[in-house]
Amino acid sequence: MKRTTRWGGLAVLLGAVVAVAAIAGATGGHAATDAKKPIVIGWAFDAKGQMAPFDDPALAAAKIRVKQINAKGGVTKRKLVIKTCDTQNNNPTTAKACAISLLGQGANIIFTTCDVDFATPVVQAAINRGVLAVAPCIGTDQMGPKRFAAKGKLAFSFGNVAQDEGSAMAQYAWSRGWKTAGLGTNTLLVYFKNVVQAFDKRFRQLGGKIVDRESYATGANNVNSAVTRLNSHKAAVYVTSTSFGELPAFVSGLRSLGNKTPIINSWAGDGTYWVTNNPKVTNYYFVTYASVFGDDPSAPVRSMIAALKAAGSPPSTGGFLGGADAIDGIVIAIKRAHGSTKGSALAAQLVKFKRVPVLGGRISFSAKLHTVFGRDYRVIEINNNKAKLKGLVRAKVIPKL
Amino acid sequence: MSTIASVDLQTLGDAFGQGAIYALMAVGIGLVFGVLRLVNFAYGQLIMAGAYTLAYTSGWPVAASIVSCFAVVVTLSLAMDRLVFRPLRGSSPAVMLVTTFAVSFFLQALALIIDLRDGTLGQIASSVAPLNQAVSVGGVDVRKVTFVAVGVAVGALVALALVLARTTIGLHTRAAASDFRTARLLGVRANRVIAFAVVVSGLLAGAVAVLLTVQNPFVQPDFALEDTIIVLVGVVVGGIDRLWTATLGGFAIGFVSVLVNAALPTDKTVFLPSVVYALVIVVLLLRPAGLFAWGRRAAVERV
Amino acid sequence: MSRRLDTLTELLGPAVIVILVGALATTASASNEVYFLNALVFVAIVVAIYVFVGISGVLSFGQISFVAVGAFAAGVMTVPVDSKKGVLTSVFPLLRDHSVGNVPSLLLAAGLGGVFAFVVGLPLMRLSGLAAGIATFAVLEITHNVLREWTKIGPGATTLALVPETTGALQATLGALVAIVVAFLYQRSRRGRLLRASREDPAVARSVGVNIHLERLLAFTLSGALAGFAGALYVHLLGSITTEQVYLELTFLTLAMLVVGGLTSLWGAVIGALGVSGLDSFLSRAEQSHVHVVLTFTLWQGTRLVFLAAIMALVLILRPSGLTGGRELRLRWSLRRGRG
Amino acid sequence: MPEAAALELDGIEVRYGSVSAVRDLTLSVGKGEIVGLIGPNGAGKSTTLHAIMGLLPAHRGEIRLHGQSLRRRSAEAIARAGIALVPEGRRIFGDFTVEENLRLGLAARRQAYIGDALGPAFELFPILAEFRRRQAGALSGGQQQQLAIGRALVARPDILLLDEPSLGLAPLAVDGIFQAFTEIREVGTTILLVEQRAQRTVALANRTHVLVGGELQMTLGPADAEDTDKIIAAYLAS
Repeated sequence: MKRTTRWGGLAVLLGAVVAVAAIAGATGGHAATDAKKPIVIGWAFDAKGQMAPFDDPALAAAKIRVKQINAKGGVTKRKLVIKTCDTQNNNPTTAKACAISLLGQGANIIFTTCDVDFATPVVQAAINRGVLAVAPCIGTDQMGPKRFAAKGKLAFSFGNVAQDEGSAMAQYAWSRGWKTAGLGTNTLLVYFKNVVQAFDKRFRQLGGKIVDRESYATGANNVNSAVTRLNSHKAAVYVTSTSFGELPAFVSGLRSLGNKTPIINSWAGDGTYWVTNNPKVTNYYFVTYASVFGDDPSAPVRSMIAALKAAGSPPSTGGFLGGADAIDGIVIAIKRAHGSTKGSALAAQLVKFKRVPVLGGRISFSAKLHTVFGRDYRVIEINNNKAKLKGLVRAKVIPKL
Repeated sequence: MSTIASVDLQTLGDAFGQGAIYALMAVGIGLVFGVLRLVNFAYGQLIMAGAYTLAYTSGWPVAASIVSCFAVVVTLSLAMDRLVFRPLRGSSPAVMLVTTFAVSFFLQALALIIDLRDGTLGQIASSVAPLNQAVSVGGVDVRKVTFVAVGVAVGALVALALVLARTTIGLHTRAAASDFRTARLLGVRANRVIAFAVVVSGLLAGAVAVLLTVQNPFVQPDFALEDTIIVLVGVVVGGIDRLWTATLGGFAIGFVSVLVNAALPTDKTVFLPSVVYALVIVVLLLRPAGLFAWGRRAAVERV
Repeated sequence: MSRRLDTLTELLGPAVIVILVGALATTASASNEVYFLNALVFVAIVVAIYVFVGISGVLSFGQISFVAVGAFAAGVMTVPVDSKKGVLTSVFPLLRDHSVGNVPSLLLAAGLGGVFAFVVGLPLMRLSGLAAGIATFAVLEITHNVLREWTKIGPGATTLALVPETTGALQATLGALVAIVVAFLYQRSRRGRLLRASREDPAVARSVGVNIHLERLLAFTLSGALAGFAGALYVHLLGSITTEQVYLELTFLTLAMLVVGGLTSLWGAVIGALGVSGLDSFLSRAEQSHVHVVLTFTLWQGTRLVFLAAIMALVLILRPSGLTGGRELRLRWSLRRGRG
Repeated sequence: MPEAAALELDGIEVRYGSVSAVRDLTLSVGKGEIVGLIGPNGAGKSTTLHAIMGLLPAHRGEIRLHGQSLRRRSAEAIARAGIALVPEGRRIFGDFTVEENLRLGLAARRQAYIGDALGPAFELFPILAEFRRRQAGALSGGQQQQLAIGRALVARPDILLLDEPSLGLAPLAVDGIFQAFTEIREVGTTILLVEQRAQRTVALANRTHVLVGGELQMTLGPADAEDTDKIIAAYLAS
């Protein structure tokens, strides 16, 4: 008995070593050089974790787009292939292993998750090897030189950049005749902060007045305090950029206090999965890529949504469009680079994008901004928990933050 | 001038509401600690399970939804005791604590899988949301939940105090919390006392689930995790050895957090955790046995 | 004779197993190598925690603060200067305009971790029990908050990217070995034995003149230095770091590793770190695709953490003293038990 | 003996790790008897009581209550089977009132009671009735001991185990306690008394066993009470 307990440690250890060793036996592919070989898109994403609601729809849309493009003969006679790897709730070790494994399988372009912090291990694995790294829906200017310096030339996102979004929100507010605004900043994410900062700057440029600036953070348990304080400052519109639990807490918090002032949110506030029945969500606006409520003005977008529904993954926010747009954008870049899939060649083309038409509309990049700007945002209003397209808005100015 | 005054009253209301909810959690944690000497880190996941139950039953009549919330939480609480706490009885405090970490992660990971089935993360529990509406008190809007939270907390604490003081099971529980070995020598049934503590702590978790979803109707796997950590801190700061000091500690940390948050300039609220935890350190250094543990020496060498 | 052999195995056991894992790492494919290196870095972190928590018997939730400080110090100071000017625009000029090499960054991290631990420990080491646990936890919260919000010393809430990925198989193995040797020398030293004695019986230790406060402070500082060093290894493995990666989850996971392995022995720390990392990697791979170990394993997507947590809980329920029983590795067993 | 003894210890051995604290101890306590157990410090007296209560497992041998083995029963089960221990150091709940302490004793009571459940304690120690609302911690040492004995008696146990009840008490209080033992016996309760006051114990008990180094050394009767030499010899026999 004593003997077994004493040797128990060793036995377990041996087991652990065997288990770890077993992992060692994996494959390593070789990069495709033949022009007729398919173009491999390595897609490292979060399939079942926190980011899954963003990553899964983008991948689903990309897959449909790839199928459509391949049906028309592919790109420069080469088919597109998507190889995926699950980063498992964006565990940094797994994410890095995923990226290396996908590159080992000959990936020409690496796609990554929709949050730049979670994406970093994957992005670095790609750009360190001269491979283009693309995110379908990162919304900050961080996916590019701003975060990754010189190597960041190879990093792009097809999400809308927060500055552009905040500016569009300000324009929309001004156009509605809302002259005073109260700001609630969720300090958790750079994206959240930048949207509100951009609104702040652009709104004042247009002649608006900011009556109150409050901040709160996901996880800090202080959204109620921010709501209470905003409520005591009368404004024509309240502005925030948030999702997660703070979104319903913010909106229903204000409404519960009897405050009926319009609230405007960024893409973070897209969807109706979060709406509360009591009090119902009213007079709430947000800007997004596409309306998933059946009334998007673009026919191709509507048919993409139909295709996604048919594929069993109906989108709950407009963010899926980033996945489809990214495929279109990449295809255009490859064509303009005469079939090259080299990171530097593609990046050189992407930074020249000026109102280039993709599935969701026209998009632009610049040498500084590797995240989309200039999109025609869909403004959606939720009233009595029903979402409806209200109009389109495009930012005229991108404020420098 | 009037704005400032009204903000202060509102803030005070928020502070009382937060403090009341944390006091309830503190009792739930303190009660189990009392009889088992186990710091249950997984307490938040009981609340999370209750909140998910409220979310998934939000189509039901409110009463049915709340009853099922309590049923799920109490069942889970008993299951936790049976499957985890009981085999661990007598283990070192560090082992018990770390095992409850594992239980907590297990339940969160499970919730993530269940939640994500519909492609979105988070579920809305809004059956009790009307409680979040405001009533005007002297020109100041105060949320109903503040009164309900304070009312439930005071009611639950008074009821518990009466049970502990007047009933046999209450007497036995107090004896077990003070000296379990002697209590057993006198014939006090350990399993019955522990079951009582576990059930009451589950009921409190159920009540907290209802109150927390009023303020934050969006339920995610990490629901109440942050709150649990803060309450655990508060409980130790107050004095975990006794139920009343633990409860006061829970109340105090909730109350103080809201006030500090309100006192900080907007652009400095991001440093709220630093301020609160610096206070925690100061209090612990000055009164290691607990802020409210008058006349007790710091002889608690348990973990 | 047998005692000398015991001393030898106490060091050689952990060392050999770490070298073994390091050797396996070099034979694995590039993507799997990451998992082995990660396990070795975790050995360094868990051994650092062991040096304080295991030997003193005082629970601390604060050791990851020192890992965080080490990781950010080593990270910020090794990003090339020309990159820093573009990405770390708001940091102090001193930090922005200078960079150091790999080895100096490891030493810097160890030094900073040690100094920080010393400063924090000076008042806090008077506490024990739950009060110590919560006070050290408060240190973790404050460290995280400051690192996250103060953009003059680092990237703040954004990721610190562009850190040279110098933790390969060699550096990871050597790093883990350094932690093990330091921990071994300390626990064999007079001071280490005094502290261990104070864990067994504080009153007796005090009565024979042991200054428990001083001994704990020493262990805390040493542990902080090792943790800072391990943090540097970690940032050089990942090539990037966020404040969230060196916060609550890492704290709970590494403490769980220590307890699962066996809280009170160096062997336990090493086995816990390798065992849990190994299991985690195994489950991770099994979720990605089939894994063959005698049988073929496949896991449903998203269930890795459910299994990992359940297995850890099960181990602790069945073997509360951990996989090693909290004892050092002994190859020759006499009939007398270790404890009287 | 035609009838099974109230309590029998049959060749028990109790160990702490590899050290045995009690070896091959056999003794029996008949119904209504007082049996004493004396011996120097560390002789294994308390250990014996703990083994009877199930706080320590008997490594070998058997402990029987009314002929029924107590093997593998928990302390709480043994308490409810009719054995009450007044532990060393009294172990009263200082924060509780006197009445609450006594009510705790009812936890082990087997049958329903009529009238004042705490009667057995109040009859024996009227002072407890007077102080019933006071904090137990505020009582004097002797009163606390009375409370501890009273608490054990309200369970109406068949057998009362007492672990050094006179320890640390003033002489007058000791007299009171010893007086109480006689009264307890008169109600028919069996007593196993572990004591340091050898002479008084020998005088009181039907039989007194001397335990030295974990082994039964000698058995004395009340007649030996005056024979100081004999008692001293028994103590030194290790």
